[in-house]
Amino acid sequence: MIINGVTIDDTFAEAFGMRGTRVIITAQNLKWAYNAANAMTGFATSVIACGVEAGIEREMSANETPDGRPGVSILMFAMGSAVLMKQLETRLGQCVLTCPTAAAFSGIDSGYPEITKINLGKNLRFFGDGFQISKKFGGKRFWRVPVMDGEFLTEESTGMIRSVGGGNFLILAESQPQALAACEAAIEAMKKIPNVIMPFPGGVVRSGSKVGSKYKTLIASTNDAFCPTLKGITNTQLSPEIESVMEIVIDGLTELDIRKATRAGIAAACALGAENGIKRVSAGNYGGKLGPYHFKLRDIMSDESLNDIAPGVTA
Amino acid sequence: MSALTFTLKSPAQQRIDLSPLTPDKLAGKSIADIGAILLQSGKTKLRTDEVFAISGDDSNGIVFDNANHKLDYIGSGMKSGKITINGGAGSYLGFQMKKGEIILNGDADAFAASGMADGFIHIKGNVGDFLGAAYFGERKGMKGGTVLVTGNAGERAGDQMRRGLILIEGNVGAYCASRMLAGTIGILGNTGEYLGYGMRRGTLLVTKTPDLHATIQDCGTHTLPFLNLMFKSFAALPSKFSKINQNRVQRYAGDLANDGKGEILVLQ
Amino acid sequence: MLTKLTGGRIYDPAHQIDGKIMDIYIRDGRIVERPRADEAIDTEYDIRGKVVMAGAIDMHTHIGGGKVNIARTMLPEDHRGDPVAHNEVCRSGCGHAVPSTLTTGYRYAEMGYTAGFEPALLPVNARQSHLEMADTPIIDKGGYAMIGSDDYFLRMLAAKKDQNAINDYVAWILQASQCIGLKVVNPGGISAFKFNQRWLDVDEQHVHYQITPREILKTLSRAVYELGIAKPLHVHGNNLGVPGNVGTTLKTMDTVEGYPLHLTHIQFHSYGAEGDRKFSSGAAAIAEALNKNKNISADVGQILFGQTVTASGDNMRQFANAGLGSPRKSVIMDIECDAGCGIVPFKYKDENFVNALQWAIGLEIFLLSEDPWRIFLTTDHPNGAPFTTYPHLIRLLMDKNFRNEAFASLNLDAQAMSTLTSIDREYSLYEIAIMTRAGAAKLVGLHDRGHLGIGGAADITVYTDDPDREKMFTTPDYVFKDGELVVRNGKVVKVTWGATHVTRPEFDRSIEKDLKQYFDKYHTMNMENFKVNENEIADGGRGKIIVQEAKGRREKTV
Amino acid sequence: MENFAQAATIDGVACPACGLLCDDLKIQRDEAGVLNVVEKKCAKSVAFFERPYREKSPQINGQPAKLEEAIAEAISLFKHAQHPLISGLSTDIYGMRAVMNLAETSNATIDHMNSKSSMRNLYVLQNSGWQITTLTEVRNRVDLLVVVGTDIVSYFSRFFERLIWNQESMFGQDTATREVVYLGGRDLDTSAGISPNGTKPTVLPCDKEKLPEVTAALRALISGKKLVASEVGGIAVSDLQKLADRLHAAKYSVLAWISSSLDISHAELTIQNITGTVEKLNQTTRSSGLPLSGNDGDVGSYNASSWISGYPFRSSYRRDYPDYDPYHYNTDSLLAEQEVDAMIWVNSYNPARLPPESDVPTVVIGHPAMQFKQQPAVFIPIAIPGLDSNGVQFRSDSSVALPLKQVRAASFPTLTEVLSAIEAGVKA
Repeated sequence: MIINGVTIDDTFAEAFGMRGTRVIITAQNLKWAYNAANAMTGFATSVIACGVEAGIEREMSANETPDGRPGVSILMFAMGSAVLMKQLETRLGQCVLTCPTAAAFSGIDSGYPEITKINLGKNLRFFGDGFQISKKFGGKRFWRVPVMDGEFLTEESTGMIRSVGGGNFLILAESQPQALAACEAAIEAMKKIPNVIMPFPGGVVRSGSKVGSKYKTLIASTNDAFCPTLKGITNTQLSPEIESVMEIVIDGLTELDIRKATRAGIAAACALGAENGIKRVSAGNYGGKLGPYHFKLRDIMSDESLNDIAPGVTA
Repeated sequence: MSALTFTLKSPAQQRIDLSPLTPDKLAGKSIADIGAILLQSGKTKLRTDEVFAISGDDSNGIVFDNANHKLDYIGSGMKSGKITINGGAGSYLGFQMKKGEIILNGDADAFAASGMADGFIHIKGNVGDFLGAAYFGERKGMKGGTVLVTGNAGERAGDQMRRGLILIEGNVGAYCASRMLAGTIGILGNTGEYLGYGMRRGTLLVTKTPDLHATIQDCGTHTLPFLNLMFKSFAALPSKFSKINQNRVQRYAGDLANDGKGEILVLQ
Repeated sequence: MLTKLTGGRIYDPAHQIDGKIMDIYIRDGRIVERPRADEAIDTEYDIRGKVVMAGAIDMHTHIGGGKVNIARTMLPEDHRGDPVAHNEVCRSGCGHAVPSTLTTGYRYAEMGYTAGFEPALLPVNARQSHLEMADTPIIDKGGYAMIGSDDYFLRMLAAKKDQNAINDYVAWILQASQCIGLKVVNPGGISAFKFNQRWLDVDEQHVHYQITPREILKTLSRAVYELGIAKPLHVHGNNLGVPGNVGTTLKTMDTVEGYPLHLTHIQFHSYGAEGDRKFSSGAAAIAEALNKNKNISADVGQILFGQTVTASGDNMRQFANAGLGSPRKSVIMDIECDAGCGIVPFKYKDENFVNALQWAIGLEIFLLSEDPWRIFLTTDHPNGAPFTTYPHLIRLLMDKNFRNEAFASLNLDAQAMSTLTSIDREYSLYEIAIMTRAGAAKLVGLHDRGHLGIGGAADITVYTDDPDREKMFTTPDYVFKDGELVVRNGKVVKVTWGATHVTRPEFDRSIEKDLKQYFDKYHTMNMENFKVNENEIADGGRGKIIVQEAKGRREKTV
Repeated sequence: MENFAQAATIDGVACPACGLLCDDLKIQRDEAGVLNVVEKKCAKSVAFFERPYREKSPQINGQPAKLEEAIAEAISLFKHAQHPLISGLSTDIYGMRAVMNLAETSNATIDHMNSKSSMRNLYVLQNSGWQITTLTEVRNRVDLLVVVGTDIVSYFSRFFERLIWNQESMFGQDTATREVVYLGGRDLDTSAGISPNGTKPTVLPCDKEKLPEVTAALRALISGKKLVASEVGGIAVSDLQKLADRLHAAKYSVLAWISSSLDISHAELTIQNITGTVEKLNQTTRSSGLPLSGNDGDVGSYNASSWISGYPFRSSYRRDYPDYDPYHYNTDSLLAEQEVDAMIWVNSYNPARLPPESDVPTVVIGHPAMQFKQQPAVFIPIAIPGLDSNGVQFRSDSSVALPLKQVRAASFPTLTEVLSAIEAGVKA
């Protein structure tokens, strides 16, 4: 399959089951909502060392949020529920409780077959030293914790669902600037897709990895088959003209969400086309042995139905 | 199907306990069965069909017509369905109600919603003392659900209230929210003396600056984001409360005699 | 009027009868010899295949007096859940945690009980206790006079008064309060609490009197013995409910230096402080000590899960526990420089670690105690559970599988701290008859009760043998009280009024001279009015007094 | 059997005219049965014992009638009532037992003439409980007495004489050094609070209607809270703080109140602030509440009712089992609503305690000296316990019940006899 001169490899991205959750953060204005959200999703690129993968999903207008203030929604993913809950509480406590005017609400209440309630502000309330106040509206419990700027308002819990992490594709280009430009285009397009985040810096990762290492203590190491400077000395996957490879990793609430994001991203990259040095799109996998989810690039790129906005994707 | 309707035949001298006549207890019963149910009144037990003319067949939606303040325990312990009362109701309306809906087109006597756990009660007239309070000896009053009073409420409304929402469009009598434990009471009208006396926790929302006793103290004027959530949750109510949209309040806290973590919010 | 119970299987441990088929004859309220062949039997009950025991005796149950009635008054919400309607025979009332007096009598009789003893009768409150017990129908009753924190006694002790003088005072107290036994609660502690002491162990000194619980226990147990009172000193020890109190309890056993001693609701005094939560079972140590010390008896005070109320004279400990109560309310009283009381409603929950372990500890004590003549079946009604749970408790003792199933549903951490399932013992009917009849009568000193011998009172219970022992003991076929059929198929068919058992050891009447001066100087009531007159109990024709023998002073001190 | 026709001096007589139930009275009786209180008298005991004995016959509609006729009339009124009420209930324990029996047999509701004040305490007992003490403890231990909203002596004349300024105490305390504080109330007679050595009590007056606020403030201060206000109900907060400090420093403080003198609505909430203060103090020192009541036999009445039915008065047997509703089962509203259609009013001790006026047919069984403004349907004079018959009465502190002794000859039936006869008729 070739789109606009770009070869789509006959391969698949191999993804894993994760636990995911969404939190809505509001504040007096977007600036402060972002301050909180950026802090909360900072250092959350990979579960390998960050515990969670997190990112900002989208902005929300005042009439979309529970408390009628502007905000952003963030998604957070982890390999297990325990670590997700722990990270959520820690990050909420350090990044939202602390942030002037910020409040936190559940972002998942319905629309998924199996939703597990997990603590949002439930334990943070104890920061209130007994002065905290609980309120229940519409069947949901909220906590008001007195803080120096007024009150920190947080919902008691949010929803956690089984979700998918590690969707990806690789952009192979003739130069580093060209690869990056294609990635930027892809990320711009993918940001419009709900229910997904691309957790790496700017949405892009350059340090694709393989499983294992010559060093016994490392579980992963550089994906030498895709490192352009090693073309001559490894079992390379790169043709001679490829000078730079970059990867976009996608975590999504469902498999379908990742498929949509993948399609939007590859399409945007391909729109730049071969004339801009974009040569191939590939994906990372482990031969299909490790991850239960396989995103076949060619299937995705031929599936027109993915262009539709699926029902129930509103945040 | 038409609503199962009980029309009071004549005013009773002694209060009548109507706790057996709830949608869940009458489900599947014939009019004859229902007519034979015994209702305590004074020292005697009256057949339901002695007291009421009975018509209709949908026990999920019960109507009491021609009702008055001698009819106690309407909707007591009810678990489902809807009761509409035209006229008045006696004491213990919705006593320890678990779920469902009660609409009263008239006034209710004392202890309405006492020990209520969940559900919705709309009293379109006035209500007597001890709205949402606890049964004697119990330490917790209303534990959940929503009570909307279009008219005035008597004294001690929300005594020992533990959870839930009481909204009163009219005035309240003395000692409103006494020993309140949690939950929310909103009052659009005037409040009586000793508002929030012995209040431990919970929120009182009032529109007029009340006279407060010394152990409830001013905490200043504030903009509280949670009020947005609260007023949003009122939006669907058939009440003036649905029109409020304002989150700037004067906050008083107390009662310091009783640990003092309750609040009285006066809308500015 | 001659009644014959024909062919029942008799369990009468007082006469070593263990399941023998025998006939019983009743005349004028007494068990009589087989009549001559020509004498007509007026009524015959064919009870072939049925189990027959003497009427059961609850030797420790809070059924009358100030704290019980405060508990009643303060729990309308509990009564509301168990209204008792009247019928043609019985008046109405309320049941559950602290039943009304009438209901108490009916429900005891309906379980085959024919006597119950109020174990903490405050002498200053004796009149009220007897009034309430007089309104408790069918069963016999009696009280243990509670002293040991009363100023008069503590003064005597502090002044090192001679044992004879103490004995005279004790005998006077029994007479004045119309009691059959003597009780001490948290020895010295109730008084110490009034001086703001929050803690008193066996060898700690009371700040005012400079005496220790050890001295109190030794002196009073000796007084009881020397006065020839059958009922050993009834002791609710120091440190009730405190983790680690097993040490206090073992020390308490030593204080009496061999004199008879009864440790009541010992379950509440058998706690270790091991484990992560610093709370563990001391049952093994307690049972071992009980097995070894033949002068010591105990009742268990088993807890069972559910809502109840704790009512105790021990206001020091009840004050400390008030915060644990549910619903959260309590009454704590200092009473007349004589005693105190504390009432705290309590809900025991099987998912609660401490409660679950308390349950297991009680059963461990039952099952590890070897001599059923010295261990008694109680829940310390209503403190551990209402007395109406006795049939359930009997089944727990008699049915290992049932017990183990119940254990398996407990708090897991508590299960890990208990060895209960390793105990295979199952009580026999004979042993149950000892605990609840013969042993209890012997302990209290009821010479004509608790057995089925000739001349004994015809307090008799007839059960249908049922492998479900709870069912069996809940619903006796027949209960006879003083020869009259009062219960049939577990329902009261006739209301009678039982007697009040007292004992009256002799004493030197001249002590009243000093007592009168003491009352006039310090008290707010007249000494003459402190004393409850026999006529007051017999008043209205519903009560009478049975004086049980006290065998005089044994070893007078010089 | 005592010969009441002989003159005698009787010692140790218990006086049921108030809840202190003093049993140290000495009474002289002459041959005609006229009584004189000769020792330990107070206005109430003199009024009680020295009121001349007069024969009086039962009445039907104000006309003299035979006892049997009066009972028959009472039976016919009571038997057919749809919701009968037995109220007043001023009697002793024996009388209460008969009340309970008749109440059950006739499916009646019961209420006491003092229930309005008794319930203030009972509501507290049933809701939070309390930590309280009794008269002998006060007499021997109190070092700081705080009297809330009353002077006590207007209700209980001998309170200070017997319990505060007693010469000797068990633990060697110099009773003259006891401190007395009057908190709240107006125009109180605080003279009894002056110590034998002349020390005047602290008086912090306020209107009764301000007591809820003042007691709340004291409790808050005791709990270490800071108040913004500088005065509460006219009392300087600094004075309340001094009182709080004294309470913390005292070894055995007693906070006394009289529920009938706290005649403000919802007074139980104020009492809960008093008992809450006591609870807080006991975290570090000893303190006790002292609820004073017991007049007209109210303490005995609710005790007997509680042990027989499970509930104090303001309960009912109109169902097949007792139920309890102190809000609705109160005499005034039952009469006002015409919820009850027949009433028996029992009043043994104080002839001034008349039944409330109403249209409901009323049978008064009570003190022979009662004079009516509204003639009851039936009036049956009865023997007065402690005067004309034996009895048992509970003291204010509920811990002590004392025998009441017949001290003179009388021809009146006892309440028990009258009620038992009515009960037999209702049952028939």
